[in-house]
Amino acid sequence: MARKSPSSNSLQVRQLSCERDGRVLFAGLDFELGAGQALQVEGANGAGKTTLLRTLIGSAGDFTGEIAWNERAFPAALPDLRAHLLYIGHGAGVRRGLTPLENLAWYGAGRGEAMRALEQVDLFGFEDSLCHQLSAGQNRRVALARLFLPGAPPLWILDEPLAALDVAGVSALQGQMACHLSRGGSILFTSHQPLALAGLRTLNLSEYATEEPEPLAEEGTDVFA
Amino acid sequence: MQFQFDSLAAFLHMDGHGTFVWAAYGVTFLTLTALALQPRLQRRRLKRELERQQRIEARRRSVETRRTREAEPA
Amino acid sequence: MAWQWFHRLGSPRWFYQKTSAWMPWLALASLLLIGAGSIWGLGFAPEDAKQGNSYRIIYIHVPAAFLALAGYYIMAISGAIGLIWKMKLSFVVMRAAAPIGAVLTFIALFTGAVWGKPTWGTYWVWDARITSMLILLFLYIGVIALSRAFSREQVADKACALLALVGTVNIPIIYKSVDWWFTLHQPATIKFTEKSSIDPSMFYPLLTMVIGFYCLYAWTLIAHTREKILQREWRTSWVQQLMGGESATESKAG
Amino acid sequence: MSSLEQPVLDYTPRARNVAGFVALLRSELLLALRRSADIANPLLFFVTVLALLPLGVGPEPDLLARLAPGMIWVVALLATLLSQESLFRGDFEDGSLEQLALAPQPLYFAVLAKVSVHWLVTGLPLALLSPLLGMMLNLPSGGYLSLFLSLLLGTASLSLIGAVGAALTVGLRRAGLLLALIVMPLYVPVLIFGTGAVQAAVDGYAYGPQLAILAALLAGGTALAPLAAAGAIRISLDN
Repeated sequence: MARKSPSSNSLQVRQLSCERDGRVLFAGLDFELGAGQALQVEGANGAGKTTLLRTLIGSAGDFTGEIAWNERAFPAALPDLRAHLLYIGHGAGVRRGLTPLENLAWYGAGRGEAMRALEQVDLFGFEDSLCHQLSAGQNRRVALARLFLPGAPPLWILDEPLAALDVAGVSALQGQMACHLSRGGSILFTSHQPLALAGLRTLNLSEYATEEPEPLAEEGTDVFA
Repeated sequence: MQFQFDSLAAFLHMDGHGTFVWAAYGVTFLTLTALALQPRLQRRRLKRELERQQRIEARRRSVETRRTREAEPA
Repeated sequence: MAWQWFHRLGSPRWFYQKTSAWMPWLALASLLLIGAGSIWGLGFAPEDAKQGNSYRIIYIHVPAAFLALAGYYIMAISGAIGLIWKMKLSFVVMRAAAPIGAVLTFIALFTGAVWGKPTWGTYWVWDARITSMLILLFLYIGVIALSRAFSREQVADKACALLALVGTVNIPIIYKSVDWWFTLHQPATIKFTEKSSIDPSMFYPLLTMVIGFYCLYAWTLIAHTREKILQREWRTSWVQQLMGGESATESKAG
Repeated sequence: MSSLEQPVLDYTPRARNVAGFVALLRSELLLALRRSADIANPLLFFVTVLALLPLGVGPEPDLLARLAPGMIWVVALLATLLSQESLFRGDFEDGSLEQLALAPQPLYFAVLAKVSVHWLVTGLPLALLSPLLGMMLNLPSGGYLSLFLSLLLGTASLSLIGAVGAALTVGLRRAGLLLALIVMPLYVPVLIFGTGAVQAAVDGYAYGPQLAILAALLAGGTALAPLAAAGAIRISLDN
């Protein structure tokens, strides 16, 4: 599985502002995520954490400002970013009708790699049972098993990855994240729990929220964004 | 070009087809006027909605000012 | 200059102010044209040799049928502009055009049915034109139902725009297949609104009515769009000013 | 069919679209075969409704013979519509539809794979079962082959058009009725030429042209419908 050297990948965000249902969630957001860096996005519920992540992967439509991947701006750079992206959103992305092994094969993993990955997320013995028989927590761990596959893509964008994990699971995930960073990968994730990762930067989205929902703009929204 | 019917009654009767013709014209113009007046109704509903919004805003702001005033002397 | 105009067209406030001036003239024009056309058609145009006076319904049936179909294309085109250039204003125009088009299709169907009674003795005739018009009504109802189903306006706009585009691609196919189906089961009676060479004395009132209906359509579409703009932009200061100002004048006048 | 060897969301730049499509087709088929209820429901609906027809209109053979082509086709259309809603719903709820939308392979192939499996699981069995229903409704002997062929081609177009409706309403909760409302007008041409083919065969005329038009509708649908459905999926995901 040849892959471009991960060290060169970088995601830059300049003066990003996202709007949802006519309300500006945050504005003037700037940050950069280079190789080997991790960024934790915090903020109150409704501050737009999920909207930020979905905007970065191109699922959410309208934003103002600039997002660049390897110095190429969106939307031209979007396909390239997606080719190097591993995204785990609220929905686990695990198909209920398949077994964990088949799900991981669906994501391009060999049988042996998948078995080892499932072991590390404490799903040993559940490899061949159908996912709709597993609990929601177990299904999320099947999704997280994708992080333990050897050929995982360099850029990880994870929405609340620690939600369904017990203490052992959290430490295993922390270890895997650290290993990914050491190999030059980059991680952007949202979480309420603090995570002990070397060089972890945090970003509080509430600081970028517009103070109080004052009317959008004198001129009205310039819709021709 | 001159008026086709000799009297108003004949005009209404239209040798038997009058009911159909006037029914068609009546319903058409009724629906069209209803369609044309609809924006005016929506405008009135929006104004009531805005006033209700401003009243809620005003009440919320007054509650906040009262709460901050109570907090200060403590 | 054209590009700049197109860009400014995107701002709802600019559209609202610009159209305030046009509205009275457009309303006047449509009232005059429709008034004159119907009086002309009802009273002064000669009656039809075969159908007698019942054919006078043509002066509202044909314009309504024209606009019902044209209205769908107008809705689909404004939806497409919204999807391609992400212009919210054109989405608003699309959402306003849907109910207007549906009402016009209903009028076309109703007047067609009432016209069918004296001509064929039954209200409903499975004629090619009328059947295609019925399917067009279902297409409109589909778009309106979809627009009501979403909680978020932005998603509803895009979904309706896409459905309208899919509908536009299918309309010619539907019309042709219904025509084929009608000729297959051709009853012995004459075709409903055949394009027989209509002589001038009937053509001019019809032309006046068609132009009048187009003006009325434009006026109604702009009026509905303006209302929807106010509903969507109620948070902005220019709308609250406008509404505030209006209630002030009303309270003064009331 | 034990397990999937071929990776579906292959991240290496060399991911070939066709390989992705074949792997997706296989995983969809695997999923569909495991949900056997989804296969049986449309067929049971098809048989029971057509069995009710004589109870409704009376058992006279010549009346049933006149009604048979149209009724079989209308009920087949309703049966496909019935099973259309679940096309994307399962994947939408567990998040794999979003993963498909993010995959390097274009969404067109994912939709095409899903629709082909949906056709294999509902359209094909309906077409295979239709001669049996034809006998039940006293369909004249000339019409059986054209019934089978027209349903074979027609149900594929119905699945494709229905996929657009399913994609538009996947984000909504009770979308069954809305889906029917949206796609019903779009089904009209397929229904007209489908029943036309069977009627022509029954009356002893050549039904080749009708089948040709059905095939043309299918070709147009295969090219355009997945694109519209892919666009609709991206819109619904943003809900």
